[in-house]
This record gives sequence, C-alpha cells and structure tokens, in this order.
Amino acid sequence: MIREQFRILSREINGRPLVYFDNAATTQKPDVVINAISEYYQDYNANIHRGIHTLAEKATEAYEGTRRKVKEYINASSSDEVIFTYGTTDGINLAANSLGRATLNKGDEVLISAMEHHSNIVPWQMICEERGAILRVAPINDAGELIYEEYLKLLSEKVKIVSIVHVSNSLGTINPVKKIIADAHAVGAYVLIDGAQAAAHLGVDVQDLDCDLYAFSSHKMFGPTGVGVLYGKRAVLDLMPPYRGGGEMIKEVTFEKTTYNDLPFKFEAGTPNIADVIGFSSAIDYINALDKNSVQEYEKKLLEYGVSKLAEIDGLKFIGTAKDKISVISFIIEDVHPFDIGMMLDAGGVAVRTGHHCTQPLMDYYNIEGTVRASLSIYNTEAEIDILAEKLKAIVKIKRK
Amino acid sequence: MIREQFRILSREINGRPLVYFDNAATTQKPDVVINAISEYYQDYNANIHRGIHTLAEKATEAYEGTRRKVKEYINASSSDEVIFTYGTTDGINLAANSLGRATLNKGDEVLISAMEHHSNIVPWQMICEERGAILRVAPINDAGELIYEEYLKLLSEKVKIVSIVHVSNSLGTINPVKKIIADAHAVGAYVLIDGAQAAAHLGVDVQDLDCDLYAFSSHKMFGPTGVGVLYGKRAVLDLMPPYRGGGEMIKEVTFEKTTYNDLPFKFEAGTPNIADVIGFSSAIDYINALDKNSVQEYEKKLLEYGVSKLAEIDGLKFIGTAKDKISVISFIIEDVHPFDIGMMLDAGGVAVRTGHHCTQPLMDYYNIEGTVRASLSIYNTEAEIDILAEKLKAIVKIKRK
Amino acid sequence: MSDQSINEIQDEIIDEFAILGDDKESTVFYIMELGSNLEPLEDRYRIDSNLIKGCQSKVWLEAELEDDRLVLKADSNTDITKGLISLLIRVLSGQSLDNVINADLYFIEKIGMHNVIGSQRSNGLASMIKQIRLYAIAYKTKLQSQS
Amino acid sequence: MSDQSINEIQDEIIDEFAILGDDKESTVFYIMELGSNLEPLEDRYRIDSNLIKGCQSKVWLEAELEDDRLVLKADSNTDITKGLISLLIRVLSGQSLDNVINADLYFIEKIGMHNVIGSQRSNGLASMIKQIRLYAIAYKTKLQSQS
Ligand SMILES: Cc1ncc(COP(=O)(O)O)c(C=O)c1O
Ligand SMILES: Cc1ncc(COP(=O)(O)O)c(C=O)c1O
Repeated sequence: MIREQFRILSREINGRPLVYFDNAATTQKPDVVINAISEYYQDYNANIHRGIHTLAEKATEAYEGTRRKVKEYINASSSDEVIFTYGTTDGINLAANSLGRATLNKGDEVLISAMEHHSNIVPWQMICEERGAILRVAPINDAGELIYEEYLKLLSEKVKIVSIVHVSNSLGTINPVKKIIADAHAVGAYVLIDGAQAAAHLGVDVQDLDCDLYAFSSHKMFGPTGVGVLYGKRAVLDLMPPYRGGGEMIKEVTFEKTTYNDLPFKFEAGTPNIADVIGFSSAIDYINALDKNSVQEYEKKLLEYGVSKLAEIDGLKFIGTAKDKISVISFIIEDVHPFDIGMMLDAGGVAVRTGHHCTQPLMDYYNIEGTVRASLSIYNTEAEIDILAEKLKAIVKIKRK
Repeated sequence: MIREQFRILSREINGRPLVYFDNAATTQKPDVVINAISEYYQDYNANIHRGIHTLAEKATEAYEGTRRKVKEYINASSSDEVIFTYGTTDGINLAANSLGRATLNKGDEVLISAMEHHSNIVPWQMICEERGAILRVAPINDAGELIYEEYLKLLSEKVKIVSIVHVSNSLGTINPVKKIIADAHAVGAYVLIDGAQAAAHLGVDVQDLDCDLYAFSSHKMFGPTGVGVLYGKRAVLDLMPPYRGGGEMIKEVTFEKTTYNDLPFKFEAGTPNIADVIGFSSAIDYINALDKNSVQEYEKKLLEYGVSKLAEIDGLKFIGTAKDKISVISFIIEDVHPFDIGMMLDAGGVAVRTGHHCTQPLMDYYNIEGTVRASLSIYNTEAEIDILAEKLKAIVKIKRK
Repeated sequence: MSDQSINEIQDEIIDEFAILGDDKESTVFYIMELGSNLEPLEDRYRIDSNLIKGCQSKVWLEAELEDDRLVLKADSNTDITKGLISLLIRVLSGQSLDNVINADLYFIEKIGMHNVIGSQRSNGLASMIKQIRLYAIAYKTKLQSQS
Repeated sequence: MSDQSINEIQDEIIDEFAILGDDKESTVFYIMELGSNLEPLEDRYRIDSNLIKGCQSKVWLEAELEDDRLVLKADSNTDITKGLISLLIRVLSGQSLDNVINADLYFIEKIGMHNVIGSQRSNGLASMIKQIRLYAIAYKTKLQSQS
C-alpha cells in the first residue's frame, strides 16, 4: 500500500521495473505532496504576509501552518524558532555566516568531524578564513564511528562552534549527538546538527537534544525540492545578525537605517518558496501518519537483509559498519570501479549512487575514490534487494572470468 | 483562451468572481507549468548532476535544459552565465556579498535609486556597513522618474557598483537602463539591474543592455515560487568569490583546501530547487508562445483604460505617472486608508495590494503610508477594470456621505 | 456606564450581523461604517505608549478607571480597524473590572469575524483584547493594594 | 596500422551492436567487456599532461605519430570508459592525420550511445574526440612546418 502512494515506483527503466535505492540523495514523493502543490497553484496562489486579499490570506495561513507543523515535528518550543530555508546547505550557510560573524574571532576554533558532507565543511572553511578562525576535525575509526575520546580532546575553550552530522549520508552512521551537544556546551560552544539524513529516519526532538541549531531538507523526507528548515533556539537566533536582506525581513527601512523584523521573519528575506513550503506540510502529514516504530523496524530489517545478501558477493567490502546506523549500504567491490557498477546496475533498472557522495575527505580517510551506495527507504522491499544482489553477482562474474 | 490556461481565474471569492490584480506580487501559473512540476515528481524525480542512473540523467538534462532556455530568453552569450538562485532577493544578496567583497573598500560608493525595492536596498546597506562603503541614492521626480542629471552628478569614480531597478514595482516606471548602464560603465562601475518586474513585461536582452548582472524571479513571470536567476557576464562572475559553500559548487575538498567548481556551478551549492527550475522552463515556453508585440500592446491598452476609468473617481490620486511605464496602477484616495480600500475590494472579490510594497523610502518621498496597487497582466480584462472602478465608487460614496 | 451586561450586548451584535447574512462585502462595509462613526481620540491620547502596531494599521488604546469600571477609548488610522475597536468598546467599556477580565467574547466567533477580516487581522484583534484585559488586571491589582 | 577505412570499421561496430538489440543492459555489459580487454597503458603515459577529467572517471590519452599515421593509446580508471575509448581507438588509431581530422563519426549516434551512457558521459566522449582531433591537427601543423 505504501508503494501505491508513489506513482514513480511503478515505472520501468530500460524495460525493467525501477528499483530506487538512491533515497539518501532524494526520496520520492507521495501523491499527497504532489497534489498539495498543484492545489495551491490552482486554488490560492498568492504572495504572502503583507497581502490582505483572500488568496494571500489563505496562502499565508497555509505557509504558517507548515511552520507550526514543523515545530511539532521537531518539538521546538515555539514556531518562531523554525526558519524556512532553501535546504540544508542554505541553512548551514546561514548559520556559518551569521553565527560565525557573531562569535568567531582570530584563533577561535570550529569543530567538525571527519565524516561531514561538503555542505557542512565548506561554509565553515569560508567563514573561518574570513574571521581568522581554525577548522578542527574530529577523527573516526574504520567502522565509520566518531572516536569519542578524540572528540573530547579537541573540545577546548577555544572551540566556539561545533557542527556535526546527525546521520552520515555516506556511511549511515548515527552519531551520539545528545552527548556530543552536552559535552560541547560544557566548554561553552554552540552546536549545529546537520540533520539532512536524520529527519526522515529518526524522530528528532530538538529540545531533548538541546542543540542550538538543527538543519534539514524537505526533499530528503518525501517533500518538495527547494525547501529546508533551520531550527534555532530563540536565544541563539536572537544574537545572530540577519543573513539575507530584502523584503519581509525588515520592520522599517530608510536609506539611513533599517530595523529588522522579529523572528522568524528576520531570516526570511524575499518571496519564499511558498508552494513547496505548503507541499512540505503534506510530507510531514504523510510521515506522521505512518507508525514510527514499525517504520524503523522495517528499515532495520531491510538493512540487515541487505547486508546479509551483499556479504555473499565475492570481493565486496562494506564501507561504514557502525553499530548504530540507518539503512544506508555503502560498499566497494575489488577490481571493479563504483562507476562501472552504477552504470551496469542502472542499465538493469537499479538506481544507486556512486562516487564520493560529497564527502571527499571521508573517502580520503578510507583511501578510496568512492563507493556504491544503496540507501533504502520505507517503500523498498527485500525482493528489490534480491535484484540488486543478483545483478552484482553477474557483474562480478564478468569481471572475474 | 488565455484565461482558460489559468484555472484559478475561474474561481469565486465570497460568491463573486475573482478579479486578480496583484500580479506584481506574483503572477498566476498556467496549467502547463503546474503539470510540468507534477510530471517531474511522478516520472523522473532524482537528485541531479553527480548521479549516473537514468532518473538522475533525465532530471539533470531537464534542469540544464532550463538553463539553456533562460540563456535564450535573456540572450546571454553562454548558459554558464545563468546562475539559478531562489529569487531576485537571493540573487541580489549573492551579488552584494560576492561582488561587494570583491570590489568595495572603505569610502567606496554604491549607487541605487529612490524607487528601489527593499530587496535592492537592504543587501547593499549590509555590505556597505561591513566594508565601510557608502550608499548613495539617486532622486526621482513627482512623476516617479529618475532625475537623470542628478544620477549623472552622483556618478563619480568612487562609485564601484550601481544597482537600479529596471521597472518599479510600486510605480510601474520603466527606467532607461541602457543609458544608466553605459554612463555607469564610463566611470568604471559594475551595474546590477533588478529585473523582478521587467522579465514578464518587457523583452530582456542582457547583451544589448550590457549590464554586468541581472536578477529576476520565476514566480513573477508565470513560473513557480522558489526560483530565480542571476545573470552575470562571465568576466564579472569570474572575479566574484563563491557565496554559499557546499555540495556541487566544489571541485575538490580537503580539510586544508577546497577548490571551487567552474561556472555556473561555483554559485549553486547544495541540492537546487530541481522541480521548480524544471517548471520554470514551461513558464518561459508559455511566454515565448505568446506574441510579444500584441501582449505589450494589450497591456498598454489595459493600462490606459484603467487610468481613464479610475481618473473619474472622486479624490483619487495616481502615484507614479511616468511617461514610460508598465501596467501598474498605484493610487490613493483622499480620506480613505489604502487598507480599508483593499479590505473592501477583497470582500467583493477584487484582489489588489495595499501598503508600502516593500518600498518604504519611496513612500516617504511621497509622504504617504502606502498606496493601493492594481497590477495588471495578460489575462486581465477591461470588464475587470470596470468592476474595480464601480467598487471604488461605492466605497467613496459611503465615506463621503 | 453600561447598563447592559456583556453578554446582552454580544447577543445584540450577533443579531445585527445576522441581518447582514453571509455576504462578506456588506459585512465589511458595515464594519467600516461603524468605524467612521467612532469618535476620534483626542490628540493627547494618540501617543506611542498607547500604540498597538499591526501590519498596516495602528491602534491607539487608552483605558481609564471610572467608579470601579473600565472605560475604553481608542482610535486607529484605518476605518475597518476602528470598526472592530468600536465593537470591543461597545461590549467592554463601562463594565466592571472583573467582568472584563472574565468575559467570554463569543460574539467574535459567532459573527464569523475570522472569516471576514482574515487571520492576520484576527491576530491583531486578539492582541487588542489581550491588552484590554491587561489594563483591567493592572487596575484591579492597584485597587487591591490600595485597600 | 589499420588496413580498413574509418567508415568500414564504423559499419562493423554498428553491426556488432545491432546484435545486442535494444537491450541496454547487454549493451553496457558489452562495452564494459571491451573495456576490460583494452591493453593497459604503460605507467609512463599515465601522467597529468595526458589526463582528461570527467565526472567520476579519468582518461589518459596519448597520441603518437607513426609514418604519417596517428597512433592512439589510452586508459581509464573505469571499464566502461575504457570500453568507449577502445571503440574510438579501433576506429581512429592507425589512420592518416587527414582522415582523423575529417572523420564523420556517425557510429556513435547509430549505436544509440547517447541513450546508453547518458548525456554527461556523452559530453565526456565528445571531449575525447575533440582532444584526438587536436592531436591530429597539431601533428599536421608540425609536419607542414617541417616540409
Ligand atoms: C549529511 C548531509 N548534509 C547536507 C546535505 C545537503 O543537503 P541539501 O543538498 O539538501 O542542501 C546532504 C545531502 O546530500 C547530506 O546528506
Ligand atoms: C522590483 C522588485 N525587486 C525585487 C523584488 C523581490 O523579488 P522576490 O521577492 O521574488 O525575491 C520584487 C518583488 O516583490 C520587486 O518587485
């Protein structure tokens, strides 16, 4: 029944049924999300906030309704703490620029981990360079887990910001973010969590985590592209200067002086991505309607099944074997380039991602160019994993002959 | 026939047919645009660029296809000069941050006009403050036209950047941007044109204009929300440092050093708004299929009709009477607050915008709080203007009794 | 001073609006007329400390105590907002502090105000009511500390 | 040295691929097999100046002149790319400079390569062809200036 909600899953690729295993890159969208966007455009498309006519009212209510829904979903203490961005990358850039300027001075440090996505590396490199601050990297072990003692050693009073991924997109590793945050707070650092991969798979409770900032993307959780959220504690958002200037984010503008608007609008300049924010609401409804426990159990079972099936393949080595991980299976096969594997799988209808997955430094750590990554979601099945395993066996057979 | 493409136009508001006169805020979307978005999600939704599977290939081709279409639409010399942003505001912020950092030093000047939208004021205020530069404002006359001699007087060698609106959203004024650009180039300044209101109404030829940067939004030209374009001459984009950091905009990342990608990717970090960029392509197709000359003529006729009808109303004063203007009618009525007019029109199904239209300094110039703005598009009719005029008469009658 | 109870007045308003029916245009026109009939506030009250700022409309609200009763005066730059205020004044001005504090203002929902003025103005209306209650509570505290 | 003309070889390849039919999976497998059979380039040629960088695959391309004919050697880190290169080598290596420069490589379209490898790899293939032509033109210029 789940698959019926996703029309794309019944299409064929090269005459074979599509097997979509690229969910960490972006998930597919259920009909309810696609319909919500069409409905918005057909029924009440209008620019929001300052408009007083009925369409603008309706659009504003729906847009702000998503904000309240996100607040509930991540258990923020107020919807003013929910900033709409254009994606995780945009949210981290906002944070790096704004919190970075507010807190970083020469010699200060920003601490990330060795498994970060480029989107949680480059913005910090850029602001560190601007402010004369230093980027530090907490190392990982071969299983792809943060070496916690090393993290603690790096946590000095010089560290002003810690920015760590909740769930690694290349490895599936779930980081112990609650502890990471508490320890960082103990030295007075602010903590941003990159939740791009977590938001769809784990329940996120920002108050329980006690993070200062939390960034994630709609498109990785069954929602539309072009929308993300940056959650921030009110006190932290209050000390952050605005990032983008423009309409909506101001209270009053004169050429001499501009006063900025209250939260959350201070950080939302210009016409936002109204239609997709509204569509995002339906994606959260969709997730909320599923039973969280059975989803997590199902994904865990899929992961275990996939690992056991793929372990049978000659020369296959898993990259990322953390004890605590989500349903991401990254691997390499001796003497076969990931790209060749990806191309051949695709020719047979199986969509995986190959390459460095925007985590080049992590690949450098493993001394590999890239991996093949099958990232599984709720609509994937064991039968699909069987197809993957069979096709991999055929590929290996050709290569080994 | 045009109206049939826009399903929303046949809906009712409070039991009366919708009259949508808020097109400068955002236009309505034809079916082809709405369908293109649904089709993308149902047929080939995938993350782009680095993917090798069929869906990713198809999505990448469509996304890059929009880039080529935009290139043609604005006559850029290469599609590498077309940067996808999230809107005009985002594009101007990109420009202010990046070009601002590359060119502005203490005492340098940025020159804008008195009719700018907040989105073309605040980003410059922010970067000027950071760099110790000075924001100068070219004045306008009572008709809402740039006073050209004053503009020339302000154009000194100190001016590094000129940023001027092509068409004013509050007044409809069409600025003589080609001359403005040539004169700015003569003193060595770079020129950004805010084309938010121009892109749907005028043909834009960036090579003919010779502007360095040109920013506009999809949602104001029958396309989806959450997409914009920043055009830039290659030489100018090349000297601009990256703005957002993250996936896609890099060539290689190590913790020590990151090398940035080529144009246009250098400026497109993270998963872009794929679905809406693809939908935007259909919006350009839609515009291209119309006959440009007859559209401009039709809008001109509507404007003239609207002005003649509204001129009959007791106590009405037009704000913005430039010789060269698009189909935007801004006005105030003696003793009636714009807000009251807007609320009453809406109760009768007529959607106008009221307030400062994100141009507070312009309102200060006219010494008013705001205006009522009826902004007309291709699907509006004289019959709709008659409805507006009648309702305004009724409002004035109550007030005057 | 009002001789009618808060609920009597509310019911009266509900009846008046019922005559307008479902037609939003007539309802908005009526509210605007109520607004233009509201006596303007003397200039000395139109000061920043009395100001409640909305999106496009400003409201000046002044509350005084006369014989244990709250007397409200208000003004706005827009007629529709004045019309809304005039309804609040009609219901609450001249009532005892306790009645104001405990009032259940059901008329707002009954006349479908949210639908008529939209959610942004409804929020504005809610802050006006909150402000009036705060005035009443403040006066009550003051009276109690004096006794 | 090739005894067959460029077009003869192209037609041969078209026939071979025709046997695979429309099935993309078999076609890609075949290209990969071609790739794994390509003789690896000696290490001394695997240098940065010979490198053409694609999205995920690297290509080293070396072109030498032997008796007025262009001799191509190449390698890649991925088998599929090697398979594509091996087709180019089969068609162009050992041909006269003029024939290489003027060749109409219609086999690429005929075997539906764009559809098989996608537009990003097609762009990569196009840059390889461009690079080979540039080598040929460079050698020709050199020969002319010597004569
Ligand atoms: C861990 C992680 N962080 C950040 C990002 C960037 O997200 P987006 O591309 O939606 O901005 C991704 C997505 O690839 C990710 O997996
Ligand atoms: C002249 C002008 N500039 C800039 C903008 C900002 O555009 P957006 O809100 O799409 O970023 C607008 C839109 O209101 C505009 O009319």
